[in-house]
Amino acid sequence: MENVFSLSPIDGLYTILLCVLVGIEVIRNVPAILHTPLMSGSNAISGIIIIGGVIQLLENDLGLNFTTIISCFGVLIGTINVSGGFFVTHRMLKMFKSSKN
Amino acid sequence: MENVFSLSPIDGLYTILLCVLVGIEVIRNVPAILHTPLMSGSNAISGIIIIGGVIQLLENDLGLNFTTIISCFGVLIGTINVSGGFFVTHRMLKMFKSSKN
Amino acid sequence: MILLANYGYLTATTLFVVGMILMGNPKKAARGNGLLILGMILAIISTFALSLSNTGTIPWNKIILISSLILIGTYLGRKISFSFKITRMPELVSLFNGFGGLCAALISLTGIIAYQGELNIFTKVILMGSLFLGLVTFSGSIIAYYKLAGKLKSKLSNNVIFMWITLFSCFLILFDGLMESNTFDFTISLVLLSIFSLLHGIFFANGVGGGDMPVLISVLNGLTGVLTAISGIYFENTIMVLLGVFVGATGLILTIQMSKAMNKSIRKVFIGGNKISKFKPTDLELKINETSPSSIASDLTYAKKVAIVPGYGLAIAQAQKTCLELKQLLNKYDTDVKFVIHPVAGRMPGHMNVLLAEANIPYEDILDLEQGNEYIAESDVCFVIGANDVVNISAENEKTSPIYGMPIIQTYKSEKVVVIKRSLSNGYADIQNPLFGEENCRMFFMDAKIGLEQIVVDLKER
Amino acid sequence: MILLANYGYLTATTLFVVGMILMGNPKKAARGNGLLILGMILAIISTFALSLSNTGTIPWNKIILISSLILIGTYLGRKISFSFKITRMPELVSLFNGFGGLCAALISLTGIIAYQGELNIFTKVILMGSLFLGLVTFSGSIIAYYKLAGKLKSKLSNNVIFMWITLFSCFLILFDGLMESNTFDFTISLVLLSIFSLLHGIFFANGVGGGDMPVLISVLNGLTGVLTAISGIYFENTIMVLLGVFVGATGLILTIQMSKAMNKSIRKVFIGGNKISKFKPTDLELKINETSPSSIASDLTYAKKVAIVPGYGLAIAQAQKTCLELKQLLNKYDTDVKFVIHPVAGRMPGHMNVLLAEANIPYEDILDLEQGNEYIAESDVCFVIGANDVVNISAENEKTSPIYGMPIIQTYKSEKVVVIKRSLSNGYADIQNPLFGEENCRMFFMDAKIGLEQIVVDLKER
Amino acid sequence: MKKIGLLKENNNRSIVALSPMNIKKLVTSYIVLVEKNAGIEAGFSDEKYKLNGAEIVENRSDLIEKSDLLITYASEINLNGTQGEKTIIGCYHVLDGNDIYDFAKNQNTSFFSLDLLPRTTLAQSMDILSSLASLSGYQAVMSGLNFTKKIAPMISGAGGTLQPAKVLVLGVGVAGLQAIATAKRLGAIVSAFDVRKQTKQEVESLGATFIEIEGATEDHTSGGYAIEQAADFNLKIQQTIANNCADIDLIITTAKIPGKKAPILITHEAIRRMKTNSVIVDLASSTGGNIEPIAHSNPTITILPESELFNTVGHSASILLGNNITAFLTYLSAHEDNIHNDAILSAALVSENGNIINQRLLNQQ
Amino acid sequence: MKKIGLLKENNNRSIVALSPMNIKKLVTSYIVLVEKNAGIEAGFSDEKYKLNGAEIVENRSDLIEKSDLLITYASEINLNGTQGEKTIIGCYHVLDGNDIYDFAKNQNTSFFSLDLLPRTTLAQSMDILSSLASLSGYQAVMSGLNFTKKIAPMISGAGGTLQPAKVLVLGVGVAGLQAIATAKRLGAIVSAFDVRKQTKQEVESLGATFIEIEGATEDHTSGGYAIEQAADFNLKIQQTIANNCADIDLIITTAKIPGKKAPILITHEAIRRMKTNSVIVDLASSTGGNIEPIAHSNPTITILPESELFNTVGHSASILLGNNITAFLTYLSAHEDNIHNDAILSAALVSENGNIINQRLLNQQ
Ligand SMILES: NC(=O)c1ccc[n+]([C@@H]2O[C@H](COP(=O)([O-])OP(=O)(O)OC[C@H]3O[C@@H](n4cnc5c(N)ncnc54)[C@H](OP(=O)(O)O)[C@@H]3O)[C@@H](O)[C@H]2O)c1
Ligand SMILES: NC(=O)c1ccc[n+]([C@@H]2O[C@H](COP(=O)([O-])OP(=O)(O)OC[C@H]3O[C@@H](n4cnc5c(N)ncnc54)[C@H](OP(=O)(O)O)[C@@H]3O)[C@@H](O)[C@H]2O)c1
Ligand SMILES: NC(=O)c1ccc[n+]([C@@H]2O[C@H](COP(=O)([O-])OP(=O)(O)OC[C@H]3O[C@@H](n4cnc5c(N)ncnc54)[C@H](O)[C@@H]3O)[C@@H](O)[C@H]2O)c1
Ligand SMILES: NC(=O)c1ccc[n+]([C@@H]2O[C@H](COP(=O)([O-])OP(=O)(O)OC[C@H]3O[C@@H](n4cnc5c(N)ncnc54)[C@H](O)[C@@H]3O)[C@@H](O)[C@H]2O)c1
Repeated sequence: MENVFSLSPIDGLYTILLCVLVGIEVIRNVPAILHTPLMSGSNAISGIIIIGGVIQLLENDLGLNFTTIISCFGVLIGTINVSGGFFVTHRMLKMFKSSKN
Repeated sequence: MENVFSLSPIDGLYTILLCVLVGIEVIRNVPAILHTPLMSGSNAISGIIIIGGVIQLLENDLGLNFTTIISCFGVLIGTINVSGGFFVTHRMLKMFKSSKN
Repeated sequence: MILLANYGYLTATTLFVVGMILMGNPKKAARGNGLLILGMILAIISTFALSLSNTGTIPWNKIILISSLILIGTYLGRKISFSFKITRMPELVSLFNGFGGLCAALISLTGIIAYQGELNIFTKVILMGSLFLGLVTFSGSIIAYYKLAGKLKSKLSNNVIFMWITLFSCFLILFDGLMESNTFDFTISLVLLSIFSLLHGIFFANGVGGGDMPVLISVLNGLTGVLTAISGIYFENTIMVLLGVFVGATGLILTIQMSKAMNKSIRKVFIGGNKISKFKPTDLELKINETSPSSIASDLTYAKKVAIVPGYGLAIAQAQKTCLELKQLLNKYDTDVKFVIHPVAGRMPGHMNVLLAEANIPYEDILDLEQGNEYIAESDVCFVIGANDVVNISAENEKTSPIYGMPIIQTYKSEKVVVIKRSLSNGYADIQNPLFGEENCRMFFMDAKIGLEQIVVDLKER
Repeated sequence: MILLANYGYLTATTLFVVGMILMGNPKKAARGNGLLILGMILAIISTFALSLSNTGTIPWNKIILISSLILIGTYLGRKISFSFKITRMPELVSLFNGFGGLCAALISLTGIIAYQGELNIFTKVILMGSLFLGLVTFSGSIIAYYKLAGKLKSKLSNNVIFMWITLFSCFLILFDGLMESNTFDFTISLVLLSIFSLLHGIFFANGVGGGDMPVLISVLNGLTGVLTAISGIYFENTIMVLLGVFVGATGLILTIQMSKAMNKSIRKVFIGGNKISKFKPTDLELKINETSPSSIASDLTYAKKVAIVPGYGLAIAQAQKTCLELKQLLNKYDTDVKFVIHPVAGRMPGHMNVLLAEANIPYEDILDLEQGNEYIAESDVCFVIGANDVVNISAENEKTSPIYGMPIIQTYKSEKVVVIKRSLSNGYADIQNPLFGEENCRMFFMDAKIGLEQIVVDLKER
Repeated sequence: MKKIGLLKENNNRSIVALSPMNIKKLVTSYIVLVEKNAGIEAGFSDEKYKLNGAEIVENRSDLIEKSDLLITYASEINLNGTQGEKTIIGCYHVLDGNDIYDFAKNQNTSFFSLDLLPRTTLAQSMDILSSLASLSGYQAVMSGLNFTKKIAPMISGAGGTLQPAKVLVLGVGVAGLQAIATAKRLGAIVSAFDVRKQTKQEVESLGATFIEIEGATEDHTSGGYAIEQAADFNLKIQQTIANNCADIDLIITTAKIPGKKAPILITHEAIRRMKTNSVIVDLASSTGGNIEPIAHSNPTITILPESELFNTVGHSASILLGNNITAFLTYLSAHEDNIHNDAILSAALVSENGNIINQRLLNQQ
Repeated sequence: MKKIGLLKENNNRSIVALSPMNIKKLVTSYIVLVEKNAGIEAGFSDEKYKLNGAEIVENRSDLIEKSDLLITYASEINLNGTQGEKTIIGCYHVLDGNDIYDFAKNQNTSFFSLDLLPRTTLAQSMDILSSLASLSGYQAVMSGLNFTKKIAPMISGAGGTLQPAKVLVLGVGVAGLQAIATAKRLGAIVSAFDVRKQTKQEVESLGATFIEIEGATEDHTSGGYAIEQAADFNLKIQQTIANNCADIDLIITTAKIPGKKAPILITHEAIRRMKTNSVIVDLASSTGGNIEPIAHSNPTITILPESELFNTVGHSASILLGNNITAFLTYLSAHEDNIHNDAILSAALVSENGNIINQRLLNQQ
């Protein structure tokens, strides 16, 4: 049980499988008025791709070369996606606050 | 990638976590008329515990001793749970077949 | 082979989860159940494969033994489940759940006995814990079964105390059994634990009111899931852990959902016992069976013919339009719905007509007393909405009743009567209505409009 | 440290999933969004930790660089998102999605360039594939953005053909790039691939009708998810894979849900292009903006004041009771709803009064022409249900119109006009209504009853 | 078999006490004689009665002579010179102090007046008062509106918007409730008042507004009826009504107190404030009416003192009336030996053998 | 400023052509003179007119003498000996062939009759026919029901269940539709028939049943009006109606064809089959009626030939009428220079300078 808690040799697949199912289930029954906020939220999540850029920046040498610039730009653009996504979602959701029921 | 497809050292936890979430999500938004069939279905699933009995029977020696009998009885009772559960669910669900919409 | 078995398990898990998802949709539920069955078969086969790959040889005798056990079990399960009327399905679920608990208890018992010496403390906790849980589930489910069947109505006044005492005892025994220097012999510990577990289950279940039974069953079902997961850890079997967790999670949510649907907190269901707080003191003590919107909804959908009896309460609640909605929803299930109007329902002649006309209920769906009583005799459910005097059976069978002799709507002729009103208080004539205590009568104490809306929401699939 | 980072990821995943679950509930959605933000922060920190534990030293310069990038990005994101009016949020989502795509493309480009020589074919496929997908998402989203903003309306007749050609080219280039004996220099391949990917995105998005934009955005969003998952495999990063898969799955379902809500198959949305099949030939070519029940539902909930204009179509569809339901639901959102009745709406004096009285809509919520027009001027949405002549703006601005001079309900004074009718066909006076082609007017072609019911279903949370 | 005689009403009423459908049921246990043209005003021809098994008798005194039970709503009956025991069943509103029923003084005569029935759930199927009050309430709206020169519903048309009529109902018994329901149906805005608290809920259950006035006295032993109010509370009622009637188009008053004069609800002052063309239908007029009885000061308003509006829907009224009386006959024959101990029968029995024995009537006198 | 003169109706009508509310608007551009007691029948006192800025004129001939525009619904007007140009605005149903409007032959007189307005969407705000037909339709139900001796809604009471009344509406124009709506409101079961196909949808939009008879001829250029039907189709209509009327309590006929005699829809045979106490309200009676004009064979049914039922709701009618006429006045003053080219004004103009110039009227003669 130490560092590794693995149930079976193909746990990765279980994980992905279940992840897909969760994703489907989460959205499936959402009232349509929330479609746009949800899309926006999940769009922001997909900005997790900046982690890739971060890893690239962290692992490569930091010279002022083409790749570094592209990576930096990528992370910047990606962050705009993430933060913008969250802010937009936030603004949309504020509308529901006044809902009484 | 061979036999083992594991994403990270703690995949087991991911799996359990996601499994709980799936379980919650699956039920959360179900119309109440399906509560009873669903309960019955999930009750049947929990009969998976007979696998434990099966393993015991498979792995222990098959003498006519106390444990064997108990195991056998366990598997029998468990199977009644499983099959009965499925049949009950089936009967309840048949009622919805005539639903027109 | 191991890999094959593991992929088998993976596929089985998928089948289970997808099956359960499908079961959440009335149109696909039947297919979902099919997937569950497939999953179960696959899981068992994979188990064979797994153990086979461990041992190397094919243990034919064992396989035959197990297969025949499974076949017999299947046969018995089928027989039992078809021997009950469809309206008694919830009882059956409860019964089967008890079997599941018993099975788990037996399996852990085997584990304990077989490896008595070799068990480390971790496995011991797991096994004894699952013995405890299994037996609680078993006895609890059986009690629930009898309560639902209406065969058990006794209420112990000190139930809660007994429940806690038995629980506490179980823990003591468990703890003691784990100690190196245990007071009891281990076998005695086991026996004691079993007894107290059974007792605890009984008190636990007995404390829950008749109307709350579905919640109890759901809790017990969730317990079975937890049990399965624990056993899975013991057997180091992924699918058992996963499905156990899964069932536990569904059980948890289902419990929450159900108690929400009943407008009660879970705490109230179990600790609060079965007091009906809104009781107005009455001369006669009626044995009231409460029910919930969701079970009314399922009663209504299972019915082929429904008679709705509106009364003055419908007018007060102004629930006429919701009535129409209910009717339309039920018509979709091929359920025939008619309104039966008693001549003196409401507070003026034609009071109910005004309401039903406002809701645009077609004249041909409105029956008067005579036609209505004929219809009710063939109906599966008679749904009384805010009526009281006009369905007061004392007019027929209590010579001393001030309304003795008045023709009433004979709701009791229906298979099942469901009444929605806010409390047990009396109607215009101010006399008690023994109908509410009848065996086939279920009460839902709620404002008619709110209550009907809850039922409608339940009926509406998304 | 690794373990810490991994548990960080695990926690982040939980936060994301739970956050998304909460977002499915209007009451808890805001809290859900908070969890998502937390998850994102945690994920980034964990990444730092992970890389740190790999290298051993703390690369301050890099951390500062990255942090400042993130800060700047956050600032820009905030600025952009607050610079748009609330009604333009969908455009913003589309824009940001494009950024996500671009980011992915850039990251894979870095990957390709940095390790150009060392790439095995598997990684090459992954990287070039994600370059392709990233750029398609980018250009597609940008087109969607402009279309939503109403700045782009051109429709190419051969759009579908171009879409397929560009797609095919991309595949050719990709395939060629993978070959040992590639025709093009690898850099050229990359450039070509980029160009064709961008083009493909443009044509892909352009083929989708204005009313179907939300579906398109959802698809593109799902694509970003797939992209992320692919990159995750490349970076061997669990959380990227998982969340990518997660976003992909949500995107898929959202797409299905949305096209269902619009009563269109997904195929029709993308391949069928934007034909309005029910068109009745008219003299004047109006530029119609179609909309869907779900977007009407969200328009209505975002509104503070809604004016409903009923017409003869409401009577034909007998949708008056659904109107009441809609009103009641909206009132729950603090939305003020009034009915504006034109003197000649319907086919007899008082036709609309009869309907609204039948639905029990209180007299104080019914406005006549004059009051109504004042109210509409302050309203956010004016919802026209089965009316035509009485909202025909040619009565005001076309001297030659046969009804020039008739006072009409001035729907155009509202922020947004939504019209529900079955087709573009004319009303009683048989003249075309230019309102339907106005910029702030959205059409929903559907029977009023069915359409309203769809909207009501959308509005009802469970 | 006993003989039932159905009389033609002779006080200008267009109803009949049994309909042909009732005859069908009654002929299984009685011989039914019907006076010629008894049902003609209510739309029941002699043929229909014959078809259902009744015998038509040309001459009224013949009929009276031959019958054991005489059925009528409230005809004058001349029993002079008749032979044998007679039971007379009708609805003579004996508490209102009229003397149409002088036949009650005859020897050999029992007289049941169904207006005396207790208002209990059990007696409801024989309750003529309810049946007819309900129709009167309906007609009060229908004919009252005709005098307002206005239509009831709101109409938004090309000629402008006509505002819905406003209706005020005073006294929410059976008639009042039906009036509310009818006016609501037609689209009017309805408000109502009664001294009995529980009527608030009843009014609201029909979608109308209740005007609340604090301080009413109620007697729960009065069997659902109202009782007389204190003088100062009456004043308060009158003032509140006067304050509320300025924009009312139609007032329907139904307030009665059994055996007492009807309370005055609408004063001189209230009438003065009412607007042109407004109408008051006073259904309580048979016991004095709810309107202050002085020459009123507003010539542009119409006051209709109506106590038997059900006559204008004689067909419907006769169906209900016939059913009620048939139910009573059935009950009577089942409890014949026990009349004096039966709550329902003893309450309705006015006189026996020429002696008034009804307790309520005696108490009143 | 021109002077408007509002006349008191002198043909036994209880309406008035302008209401005090209209005066308020008109006094900004006209001097308004009102004949004494002009509005009294409709519930508008002279004070109210004065309050809104009108001048009351005691003497009718004075008023006529002083005014430039004379406003009336359809009064007889004596212009003999008056001076100056007069414009007369009214609604004289000139196509129905009456000659109340002999003043039109006067020199110096223009005469607009608003019944001639085209039935277009634009003209609807001046459309008196629609406004009044709508009220007549409403009243047809209200007063027709009064004669059935029945109540309209279903009532299930202790006295048994009263079945809902059945109403049949023939001719589903403005009046017919309103009749359907009103009867439905009251809880009746309603069916209807018209020769114009599109009315099926209109009928169903009010929740009533449409009786379909195949084979009608329609003319889409007739501006929404029906045209005469072929003889054999008329026969078919009559038979279908006869087959459908046996259980109807109230028939309301409104079928008209502009400028023609109204079609016969209800035959002798149909009337024979109708049940006791049933009622026919014939709103088409001014142009001959929809009922076969022979002494009918069923004395138990009531036939009410009514063409101006709106008089019984004179207050409401006057409000609408006044609004319509005000709208016309506004339109007239905006298009005064262009009367002959304006579709609406030229259609309504009957005569100028003593010459009948209206095309439709001339075509007919
Ligand atoms: N039809 C007539 O002409 C007429 C006239 C006068 C009197 N009556 C008498 O009235 C009675 C009519 O019988 P009925 O059965 O219609 O009415 P009822 O016997 O008066 O009973 C009505 C019931 O509705 C319930 N209720 C009240 N408000 C409610 C709400 N908001 N939601 C749900 N339930 C509500 C009440 O119980 P809770 O408080 O527990 O909710 C009450 O027991 C008869 O006794 C009849 O004789 C009739
Ligand atoms: N009020 C009166 O007294 C009176 C009398 C006679 C004539 N009119 C005339 O009637 C007109 C009234 O104007 P209006 O705006 O109320 O009606 P309208 O102009 O006739 O338009 C009604 C619209 O409703 C739509 N519709 C029909 N069935 C529908 C359904 N089931 N669901 C949704 N939409 C449906 C039709 O379009 P689709 O076919 O595309 O769905 C139609 O364009 C005016 O021109 C007026 O002059 C009025
Ligand atoms: N049990 C039954 O089955 C049954 C049958 C019929 C009627 N009822 C009940 O009997 C009661 C009376 O019915 P009714 O219509 O014959 O009554 P009613 O004709 O005697 O009086 C009519 C109404 O006038 C009201 N009233 C009296 N004085 C008043 C005042 N000063 N101000 C305002 N209102 C005043 C009364 O409260 C009553 O509601 C009702 O409650 C009715 O529900 C019961
Ligand atoms: N454009 C507008 O704004 C406007 C205004 C008012 C009326 N209209 C339309 O004008 C039309 C006629 O209105 P109206 O009420 O003045 O008509 P009307 O009074 O001339 O006739 C009444 C009805 O009788 C029907 N009819 C004629 N012959 C018949 C027959 N043989 N059998 C059965 N029915 C027969 C007609 O179709 C018509 O519906 C309607 O369509 C109405 O909607 C339009």
